[in-house]
Amino acid sequence: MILITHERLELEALTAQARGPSNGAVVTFLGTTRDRTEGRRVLYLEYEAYGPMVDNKLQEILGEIRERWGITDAVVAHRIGRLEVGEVSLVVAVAAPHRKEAFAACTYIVDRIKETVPIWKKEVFEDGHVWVGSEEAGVTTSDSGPDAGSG
Amino acid sequence: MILITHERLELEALTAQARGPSNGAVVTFLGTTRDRTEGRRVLYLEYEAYGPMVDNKLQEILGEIRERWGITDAVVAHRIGRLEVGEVSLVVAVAAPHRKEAFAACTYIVDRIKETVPIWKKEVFEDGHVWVGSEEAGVTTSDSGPDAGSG
Amino acid sequence: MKVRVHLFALYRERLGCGQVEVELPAVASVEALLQSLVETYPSLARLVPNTMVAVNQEYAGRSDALHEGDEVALIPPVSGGRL
Amino acid sequence: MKVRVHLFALYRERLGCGQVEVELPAVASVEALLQSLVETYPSLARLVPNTMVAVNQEYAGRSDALHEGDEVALIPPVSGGRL
Repeated sequence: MILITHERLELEALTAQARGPSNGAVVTFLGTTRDRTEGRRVLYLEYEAYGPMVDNKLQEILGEIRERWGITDAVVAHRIGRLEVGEVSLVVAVAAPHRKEAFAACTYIVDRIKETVPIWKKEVFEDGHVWVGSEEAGVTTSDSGPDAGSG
Repeated sequence: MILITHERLELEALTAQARGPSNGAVVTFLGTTRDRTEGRRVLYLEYEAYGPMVDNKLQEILGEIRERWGITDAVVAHRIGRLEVGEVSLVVAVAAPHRKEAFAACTYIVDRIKETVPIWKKEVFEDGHVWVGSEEAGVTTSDSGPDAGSG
Repeated sequence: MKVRVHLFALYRERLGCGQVEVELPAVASVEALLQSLVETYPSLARLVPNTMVAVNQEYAGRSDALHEGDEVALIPPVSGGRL
Repeated sequence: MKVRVHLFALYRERLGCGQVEVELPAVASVEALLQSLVETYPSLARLVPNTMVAVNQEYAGRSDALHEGDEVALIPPVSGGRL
Protein backbone atom coordinates (compact mmCIF):
# COMPACT_ATOMS: atom_id res chain seq x y z
CA MET A 1 0.00 0.00 0.00
CA ILE A 2 1.23 3.48 -0.87
CA LEU A 3 0.01 6.65 0.78
CA ILE A 4 1.08 10.26 0.18
CA THR A 5 -0.85 12.52 2.50
CA HIS A 6 -1.02 15.86 4.27
CA GLU A 7 -2.48 14.13 7.31
CA ARG A 8 -0.67 12.84 10.37
CA LEU A 9 0.77 9.33 9.87
CA GLU A 10 -0.73 6.82 12.29
CA LEU A 11 1.85 4.14 13.00
CA GLU A 12 -0.52 1.61 14.52
CA ALA A 13 -3.06 1.79 11.70
CA LEU A 14 -0.43 1.74 8.96
CA THR A 15 1.37 -1.22 10.50
CA ALA A 16 -1.93 -3.08 10.80
CA GLN A 17 -2.28 -2.80 7.01
CA ALA A 18 0.92 -4.78 6.57
CA ARG A 19 0.25 -7.49 9.14
CA GLY A 20 -1.27 -10.83 8.32
CA PRO A 21 -1.89 -14.11 10.16
CA SER A 22 0.92 -15.95 8.40
CA ASN A 23 3.52 -13.29 9.20
CA GLY A 24 5.59 -13.68 12.33
CA ALA A 25 7.64 -10.51 11.96
CA VAL A 26 6.88 -6.89 11.17
CA VAL A 27 9.65 -4.31 10.85
CA THR A 28 8.81 -0.64 10.63
CA PHE A 29 10.83 2.46 9.92
CA LEU A 30 9.76 5.92 11.03
CA GLY A 31 11.47 9.00 9.71
CA THR A 32 10.96 11.84 12.14
CA THR A 33 11.80 15.49 11.87
CA ARG A 34 14.66 16.64 14.06
CA ASP A 35 14.90 19.84 16.04
CA ARG A 36 18.38 20.84 14.85
CA THR A 37 20.53 20.65 11.75
CA GLU A 38 24.19 21.29 12.31
CA GLY A 39 23.38 23.19 15.45
CA ARG A 40 20.71 25.43 13.91
CA ARG A 41 17.29 25.24 15.48
CA VAL A 42 14.57 24.16 13.07
CA LEU A 43 11.22 25.96 13.44
CA TYR A 44 9.20 23.73 11.16
CA LEU A 45 9.49 21.74 7.92
CA GLU A 46 7.82 21.50 4.57
CA TYR A 47 7.82 18.47 2.30
CA GLU A 48 7.15 18.72 -1.39
CA ALA A 49 6.62 15.78 -3.73
CA TYR A 50 6.51 15.20 -7.44
CA GLY A 51 3.31 13.26 -6.88
CA PRO A 52 2.81 10.99 -9.90
CA MET A 53 6.47 10.09 -10.10
CA VAL A 54 6.58 9.34 -6.37
CA ASP A 55 3.77 6.85 -6.91
CA ASN A 56 5.55 5.22 -9.84
CA LYS A 57 8.85 4.93 -8.01
CA LEU A 58 7.27 3.52 -4.88
CA GLN A 59 5.38 0.94 -6.93
CA GLU A 60 8.68 -0.02 -8.54
CA ILE A 61 10.31 -0.45 -5.14
CA LEU A 62 7.45 -2.61 -3.87
CA GLY A 63 7.83 -4.68 -7.04
CA GLU A 64 11.51 -5.12 -6.24
CA ILE A 65 10.91 -6.52 -2.75
CA ARG A 66 8.23 -8.84 -4.14
CA GLU A 67 10.80 -10.11 -6.63
CA ARG A 68 13.68 -10.39 -4.17
CA TRP A 69 12.00 -11.69 -1.03
CA GLY A 70 8.51 -12.68 -2.14
CA ILE A 71 7.16 -10.04 0.22
CA THR A 72 3.78 -8.54 -0.63
CA ASP A 73 2.79 -7.18 2.76
CA ALA A 74 4.38 -3.75 2.80
CA VAL A 75 3.17 -0.23 3.42
CA VAL A 76 4.89 3.02 2.51
CA ALA A 77 3.36 6.28 3.73
CA HIS A 78 4.93 9.71 3.27
CA ARG A 79 3.57 12.89 4.69
CA ILE A 80 3.90 16.13 2.74
CA GLY A 81 3.19 19.77 3.44
CA ARG A 82 4.05 21.48 6.70
CA LEU A 83 5.31 19.35 9.61
CA GLU A 84 6.22 20.41 13.09
CA VAL A 85 9.48 19.34 14.68
CA GLY A 86 9.24 15.76 16.00
CA GLU A 87 6.45 14.70 13.67
CA VAL A 88 6.70 11.60 11.52
CA SER A 89 7.36 12.20 7.82
CA LEU A 90 7.77 8.61 6.64
CA VAL A 91 6.46 5.22 7.71
CA VAL A 92 7.58 1.98 6.09
CA ALA A 93 6.12 -1.27 7.43
CA VAL A 94 7.11 -4.69 6.12
CA ALA A 95 5.65 -8.00 7.28
CA ALA A 96 7.13 -11.40 6.53
CA PRO A 97 7.00 -14.91 7.92
CA HIS A 98 10.46 -14.47 9.47
CA ARG A 99 12.40 -11.53 10.75
CA LYS A 100 15.47 -11.72 8.55
CA GLU A 101 13.55 -10.93 5.38
CA ALA A 102 11.45 -8.31 7.13
CA PHE A 103 14.55 -6.40 8.28
CA ALA A 104 16.28 -6.76 4.92
CA ALA A 105 13.28 -5.61 2.90
CA CYS A 106 12.50 -2.67 5.19
CA THR A 107 16.11 -1.44 5.02
CA TYR A 108 16.03 -1.88 1.26
CA ILE A 109 12.84 0.13 0.83
CA VAL A 110 14.14 3.03 2.92
CA ASP A 111 17.46 3.07 1.06
CA ARG A 112 15.70 3.07 -2.30
CA ILE A 113 13.31 5.82 -1.23
CA LYS A 114 16.27 8.03 -0.36
CA GLU A 115 17.93 7.26 -3.68
CA THR A 116 15.12 7.56 -6.17
CA VAL A 117 11.89 9.02 -4.84
CA PRO A 118 11.43 12.71 -5.68
CA ILE A 119 10.45 14.23 -2.34
CA TRP A 120 12.20 17.25 -0.89
CA LYS A 121 12.30 18.77 2.55
CA LYS A 122 12.59 22.43 3.45
CA GLU A 123 14.00 23.16 6.89
CA VAL A 124 12.90 26.56 8.11
CA PHE A 125 15.12 28.41 10.59
CA GLU A 126 14.67 31.78 12.26
CA ASP A 127 16.93 33.39 9.69
CA GLY A 128 16.23 31.48 6.50
CA HIS A 129 15.70 28.00 5.14
CA VAL A 130 17.41 25.24 3.21
CA TRP A 131 16.12 22.51 0.93
CA VAL A 132 17.48 19.08 1.65
CA GLY A 133 16.79 15.80 0.02
CA SER A 134 15.55 13.57 2.74
CA GLU A 135 14.42 13.72 6.31
CA GLU A 136 17.69 12.22 7.43
CA ALA A 137 20.13 13.95 5.20
CA GLY A 138 21.08 16.73 7.56
CA VAL A 139 23.30 18.09 4.79
CA THR A 140 22.44 21.17 2.81
CA THR A 141 22.30 19.99 -0.76
CA SER A 142 21.13 23.36 -2.00
CA ASP A 143 23.69 26.07 -2.46
CA SER A 144 23.38 29.15 -0.32
CA GLY A 145 23.17 31.81 -2.98
CA PRO A 146 21.72 35.21 -2.24
CA ASP A 147 18.25 34.31 -3.49
CA ALA A 148 18.00 31.06 -1.48
CA GLY A 149 17.30 32.67 1.91
CA SER A 150 14.34 33.69 4.01
CA GLY A 151 11.27 32.06 2.54
CA MET B 1 12.78 0.87 28.83
CA ILE B 2 11.88 -2.74 29.57
CA LEU B 3 8.36 -4.03 29.96
CA ILE B 4 7.14 -7.57 30.62
CA THR B 5 3.38 -7.59 30.77
CA HIS B 6 0.18 -9.59 30.43
CA GLU B 7 -1.46 -6.61 28.73
CA ARG B 8 -1.77 -5.92 25.01
CA LEU B 9 1.33 -4.22 23.57
CA GLU B 10 0.53 -0.79 22.16
CA LEU B 11 2.91 -0.07 19.30
CA GLU B 12 2.25 3.65 19.07
CA ALA B 13 2.71 4.29 22.78
CA LEU B 14 5.79 2.09 23.08
CA THR B 15 7.43 3.68 20.07
CA ALA B 16 6.71 7.13 21.48
CA GLN B 17 8.80 6.16 24.53
CA ALA B 18 11.83 5.70 22.29
CA ARG B 19 11.44 8.82 20.15
CA GLY B 20 13.19 12.07 20.88
CA PRO B 21 13.64 15.41 19.13
CA SER B 22 17.23 14.72 18.12
CA ASN B 23 16.43 11.35 16.56
CA GLY B 24 15.67 11.21 12.86
CA ALA B 25 15.04 7.49 12.62
CA VAL B 26 13.04 4.95 14.60
CA VAL B 27 13.09 1.26 13.71
CA THR B 28 10.65 -1.12 15.34
CA PHE B 29 10.27 -4.86 15.35
CA LEU B 30 6.99 -6.61 16.10
CA GLY B 31 6.87 -10.30 16.74
CA THR B 32 3.38 -11.57 16.02
CA THR B 33 1.81 -14.94 16.60
CA ARG B 34 1.13 -16.95 13.48
CA ASP B 35 -1.89 -19.04 12.68
CA ARG B 36 -0.01 -22.14 11.60
CA THR B 37 3.16 -24.06 12.39
CA GLU B 38 4.22 -26.58 9.80
CA GLY B 39 0.69 -26.75 8.53
CA ARG B 40 -0.96 -27.29 11.91
CA ARG B 41 -3.54 -24.72 12.92
CA VAL B 42 -2.69 -22.90 16.14
CA LEU B 43 -5.61 -22.22 18.46
CA TYR B 44 -3.84 -19.89 20.86
CA LEU B 45 -0.47 -19.36 22.50
CA GLU B 46 1.00 -19.04 25.94
CA TYR B 47 4.24 -17.30 26.82
CA GLU B 48 6.14 -18.04 29.99
CA ALA B 49 9.11 -16.06 31.26
CA TYR B 50 11.78 -16.49 33.88
CA GLY B 51 11.00 -12.98 35.04
CA PRO B 52 14.02 -11.72 37.00
CA MET B 53 16.48 -13.25 34.54
CA VAL B 54 14.58 -11.77 31.59
CA ASP B 55 15.01 -8.35 33.15
CA ASN B 56 18.72 -8.90 33.72
CA LYS B 57 19.34 -10.16 30.22
CA LEU B 58 17.39 -7.34 28.60
CA GLN B 59 19.30 -4.77 30.65
CA GLU B 60 22.53 -6.39 29.46
CA ILE B 61 21.40 -6.15 25.85
CA LEU B 62 20.45 -2.48 26.20
CA GLY B 63 23.89 -1.92 27.73
CA GLU B 64 25.45 -3.55 24.67
CA ILE B 65 23.73 -1.24 22.18
CA ARG B 66 24.67 1.77 24.31
CA GLU B 67 28.27 0.60 24.15
CA ARG B 68 28.29 -0.27 20.46
CA TRP B 69 26.21 2.52 18.93
CA GLY B 70 25.79 5.06 21.72
CA ILE B 71 22.05 4.41 21.55
CA THR B 72 20.07 5.06 24.71
CA ASP B 73 16.59 5.45 23.24
CA ALA B 74 15.33 1.89 23.05
CA VAL B 75 12.27 0.05 24.28
CA VAL B 76 11.78 -3.69 24.65
CA ALA B 77 8.33 -4.98 25.58
CA HIS B 78 7.38 -8.64 25.78
CA ARG B 79 3.92 -9.91 26.42
CA ILE B 80 3.42 -13.09 28.45
CA GLY B 81 0.46 -15.27 29.30
CA ARG B 82 -2.21 -16.25 26.81
CA LEU B 83 -2.17 -14.64 23.37
CA GLU B 84 -4.60 -15.10 20.54
CA VAL B 85 -3.38 -15.79 17.02
CA GLY B 86 -2.26 -12.57 15.31
CA GLU B 87 -1.49 -10.71 18.52
CA VAL B 88 1.83 -9.02 19.15
CA SER B 89 4.17 -10.81 21.55
CA LEU B 90 7.27 -8.62 21.24
CA VAL B 91 7.92 -4.97 20.44
CA VAL B 92 11.41 -3.56 20.08
CA ALA B 93 11.75 0.13 19.22
CA VAL B 94 15.09 1.85 18.67
CA ALA B 95 15.57 5.54 17.93
CA ALA B 96 18.79 7.09 16.66
CA PRO B 97 19.90 10.21 14.84
CA HIS B 98 20.36 8.22 11.62
CA ARG B 99 18.74 5.14 10.20
CA LYS B 100 21.77 2.94 9.76
CA GLU B 101 22.41 2.65 13.49
CA ALA B 102 18.70 2.32 14.23
CA PHE B 103 18.37 -0.69 11.88
CA ALA B 104 21.59 -2.28 13.13
CA ALA B 105 20.74 -1.91 16.80
CA CYS B 106 17.15 -3.13 16.38
CA THR B 107 18.30 -6.23 14.50
CA TYR B 108 20.94 -6.81 17.16
CA ILE B 109 18.46 -6.58 20.03
CA VAL B 110 16.05 -9.04 18.43
CA ASP B 111 18.86 -11.50 17.65
CA ARG B 112 20.14 -11.31 21.21
CA ILE B 113 16.67 -11.74 22.67
CA LYS B 114 16.26 -14.96 20.70
CA GLU B 115 19.66 -16.18 21.85
CA THR B 116 19.69 -15.39 25.53
CA VAL B 117 16.39 -14.28 26.99
CA PRO B 118 14.53 -17.05 28.82
CA ILE B 119 11.02 -16.78 27.42
CA TRP B 120 9.16 -19.77 26.01
CA LYS B 121 6.11 -20.12 23.85
CA LYS B 122 3.52 -22.86 23.92
CA GLU B 123 1.57 -23.38 20.73
CA VAL B 124 -1.75 -25.03 21.40
CA PHE B 125 -3.36 -27.13 18.65
CA GLU B 126 -6.61 -28.99 18.58
CA ASP B 127 -4.82 -32.23 19.40
CA GLY B 128 -1.99 -31.17 21.66
CA HIS B 129 0.66 -28.53 22.14
CA VAL B 130 4.38 -27.91 21.74
CA TRP B 131 6.82 -25.67 23.53
CA VAL B 132 9.04 -23.64 21.26
CA GLY B 133 11.71 -21.17 22.04
CA SER B 134 10.70 -18.03 20.29
CA GLU B 135 7.73 -16.59 18.49
CA GLU B 136 9.49 -17.05 15.18
CA ALA B 137 11.10 -20.38 15.66
CA GLY B 138 8.40 -22.50 14.11
CA VAL B 139 10.45 -25.56 15.06
CA THR B 140 9.47 -27.88 17.83
CA THR B 141 12.43 -27.85 20.16
CA SER B 142 10.70 -30.08 22.66
CA ASP B 143 10.63 -33.78 22.03
CA SER B 144 7.26 -35.43 21.60
CA GLY B 145 7.38 -37.95 24.37
CA PRO B 146 4.19 -39.56 25.65
CA ASP B 147 3.73 -37.10 28.47
CA ALA B 148 4.28 -33.99 26.34
CA GLY B 149 0.84 -33.93 24.70
CA SER B 150 -2.54 -32.39 25.30
CA GLY B 151 -2.10 -29.77 27.99
CA MET C 1 8.43 21.72 -30.25
CA LYS C 2 7.18 22.52 -26.81
CA VAL C 3 7.91 20.65 -23.59
CA ARG C 4 6.53 21.34 -20.16
CA VAL C 5 9.10 21.47 -17.37
CA HIS C 6 8.10 20.83 -13.75
CA LEU C 7 10.12 22.50 -11.05
CA PHE C 8 10.37 21.52 -7.42
CA ALA C 9 11.86 22.68 -4.16
CA LEU C 10 14.80 25.03 -4.70
CA TYR C 11 14.15 25.28 -8.44
CA ARG C 12 10.55 26.24 -7.96
CA GLU C 13 11.64 28.96 -5.57
CA ARG C 14 14.38 30.23 -7.86
CA LEU C 15 12.05 30.60 -10.80
CA GLY C 16 9.08 31.62 -8.69
CA CYS C 17 6.95 29.12 -10.54
CA GLY C 18 6.15 25.38 -10.50
CA GLN C 19 6.29 24.81 -14.22
CA VAL C 20 7.45 26.51 -17.39
CA GLU C 21 6.94 25.78 -21.07
CA VAL C 22 10.05 25.73 -23.18
CA GLU C 23 10.22 26.04 -26.97
CA LEU C 24 12.93 23.84 -28.48
CA PRO C 25 14.10 22.85 -31.99
CA ALA C 26 12.29 19.82 -33.45
CA VAL C 27 15.24 17.62 -32.56
CA ALA C 28 16.52 18.34 -29.08
CA SER C 29 18.09 16.44 -26.18
CA VAL C 30 17.74 16.83 -22.45
CA GLU C 31 21.07 18.66 -22.50
CA ALA C 32 19.73 21.17 -25.02
CA LEU C 33 16.73 21.82 -22.79
CA LEU C 34 18.97 22.46 -19.78
CA GLN C 35 21.10 24.88 -21.78
CA SER C 36 18.02 26.71 -22.91
CA LEU C 37 16.77 26.95 -19.32
CA VAL C 38 20.09 28.30 -18.06
CA GLU C 39 20.04 30.99 -20.77
CA THR C 40 16.61 32.11 -19.68
CA TYR C 41 17.23 31.70 -15.95
CA PRO C 42 20.93 32.29 -15.20
CA SER C 43 20.37 31.56 -11.48
CA LEU C 44 20.03 27.88 -12.44
CA ALA C 45 23.56 27.71 -13.85
CA ARG C 46 25.28 26.55 -10.67
CA LEU C 47 22.56 24.01 -9.86
CA VAL C 48 22.21 22.24 -13.17
CA PRO C 49 25.36 20.09 -12.96
CA ASN C 50 23.87 18.18 -10.00
CA THR C 51 20.36 17.96 -11.37
CA MET C 52 18.61 14.78 -12.37
CA VAL C 53 16.07 15.04 -15.12
CA ALA C 54 12.92 12.98 -15.42
CA VAL C 55 11.09 12.62 -18.71
CA ASN C 56 7.55 11.33 -18.43
CA GLN C 57 8.32 10.36 -14.85
CA GLU C 58 11.37 8.25 -15.59
CA TYR C 59 14.95 9.33 -14.97
CA ALA C 60 16.60 10.28 -18.27
CA GLY C 61 20.16 10.78 -19.49
CA ARG C 62 21.48 14.10 -20.80
CA SER C 63 21.66 12.81 -24.36
CA ASP C 64 18.14 11.36 -24.43
CA ALA C 65 15.91 12.88 -27.10
CA LEU C 66 12.85 14.90 -26.16
CA HIS C 67 9.53 14.79 -27.98
CA GLU C 68 6.64 17.18 -28.41
CA GLY C 69 4.44 17.12 -25.33
CA ASP C 70 6.96 15.41 -23.03
CA GLU C 71 6.56 16.03 -19.32
CA VAL C 72 9.99 16.97 -18.04
CA ALA C 73 10.93 17.51 -14.41
CA LEU C 74 14.11 18.91 -12.90
CA ILE C 75 14.95 16.83 -9.86
CA PRO C 76 17.22 18.52 -7.34
CA PRO C 77 19.44 16.03 -5.52
CA VAL C 78 17.13 13.86 -3.44
CA SER C 79 19.38 12.75 -0.64
CA GLY C 80 22.34 14.06 1.26
CA GLY C 81 25.36 11.92 1.86
CA ARG C 82 25.33 11.60 5.62
CA LEU C 83 23.13 8.74 6.65
CA MET D 1 23.44 -28.45 50.87
CA LYS D 2 20.13 -27.41 49.39
CA VAL D 3 19.55 -25.58 46.14
CA ARG D 4 16.27 -24.42 44.69
CA VAL D 5 15.68 -25.34 41.04
CA HIS D 6 13.25 -23.35 38.89
CA LEU D 7 11.54 -25.15 36.05
CA PHE D 8 9.91 -23.62 33.00
CA ALA D 9 7.88 -24.56 29.99
CA LEU D 10 8.27 -28.23 29.10
CA TYR D 11 10.21 -28.99 32.29
CA ARG D 12 7.56 -27.47 34.48
CA GLU D 13 4.95 -29.59 32.74
CA ARG D 14 7.02 -32.77 32.97
CA LEU D 15 7.54 -32.40 36.69
CA GLY D 16 4.12 -30.89 37.30
CA CYS D 17 5.72 -28.19 39.38
CA GLY D 18 7.52 -24.86 38.91
CA GLN D 19 10.30 -25.44 41.40
CA VAL D 20 11.89 -28.21 43.37
CA GLU D 21 14.40 -28.29 46.20
CA VAL D 22 17.32 -30.64 45.76
CA GLU D 23 19.62 -31.93 48.45
CA LEU D 24 23.23 -32.25 47.26
CA PRO D 25 26.61 -33.07 48.80
CA ALA D 26 28.46 -30.08 50.27
CA VAL D 27 30.66 -29.93 47.19
CA ALA D 28 28.67 -30.34 43.99
CA SER D 29 28.70 -29.10 40.42
CA VAL D 30 25.91 -28.22 38.02
CA GLU D 31 26.50 -31.59 36.39
CA ALA D 32 25.96 -33.36 39.71
CA LEU D 33 22.68 -31.52 40.18
CA LEU D 34 21.49 -32.58 36.73
CA GLN D 35 22.36 -36.22 37.44
CA SER D 36 20.49 -36.07 40.71
CA LEU D 37 17.44 -34.58 38.94
CA VAL D 38 17.47 -37.27 36.26
CA GLU D 39 17.59 -39.97 38.92
CA THR D 40 14.54 -38.52 40.61
CA TYR D 41 12.70 -37.63 37.38
CA PRO D 42 13.70 -40.07 34.64
CA SER D 43 11.50 -38.25 32.09
CA LEU D 44 14.11 -35.46 32.06
CA ALA D 45 16.86 -37.78 30.81
CA ARG D 46 16.37 -37.11 27.12
CA LEU D 47 16.00 -33.36 27.61
CA VAL D 48 18.97 -32.62 29.78
CA PRO D 49 21.67 -32.77 27.07
CA ASN D 50 20.17 -29.68 25.40
CA THR D 51 19.44 -27.79 28.57
CA MET D 52 21.12 -24.59 29.60
CA VAL D 53 21.46 -23.96 33.29
CA ALA D 54 21.34 -20.60 35.01
CA VAL D 55 22.76 -20.10 38.47
CA ASN D 56 21.61 -16.95 40.22
CA GLN D 57 20.25 -15.75 36.88
CA GLU D 58 23.48 -16.13 34.93
CA TYR D 59 24.21 -18.92 32.46
CA ALA D 60 26.55 -21.45 34.02
CA GLY D 61 28.78 -24.26 32.78
CA ARG D 62 28.32 -27.91 33.74
CA SER D 63 31.44 -27.94 35.87
CA ASP D 64 30.60 -24.76 37.82
CA ALA D 65 30.32 -25.27 41.56
CA LEU D 66 27.03 -24.77 43.35
CA HIS D 67 26.61 -23.21 46.77
CA GLU D 68 24.07 -23.41 49.53
CA GLY D 69 21.04 -21.30 48.68
CA ASP D 70 21.83 -20.89 44.97
CA GLU D 71 18.90 -20.17 42.68
CA VAL D 72 19.23 -22.59 39.80
CA ALA D 73 17.04 -22.65 36.70
CA LEU D 74 16.80 -25.21 33.94
CA ILE D 75 16.49 -23.35 30.65
CA PRO D 76 15.01 -25.36 27.81
CA PRO D 77 16.41 -24.29 24.44
CA VAL D 78 15.22 -20.74 23.86
CA SER D 79 15.19 -20.51 20.11
CA GLY D 80 14.59 -22.81 17.19
CA GLY D 81 16.96 -22.89 14.30
CA ARG D 82 14.78 -21.62 11.49
CA LEU D 83 14.80 -17.83 11.44
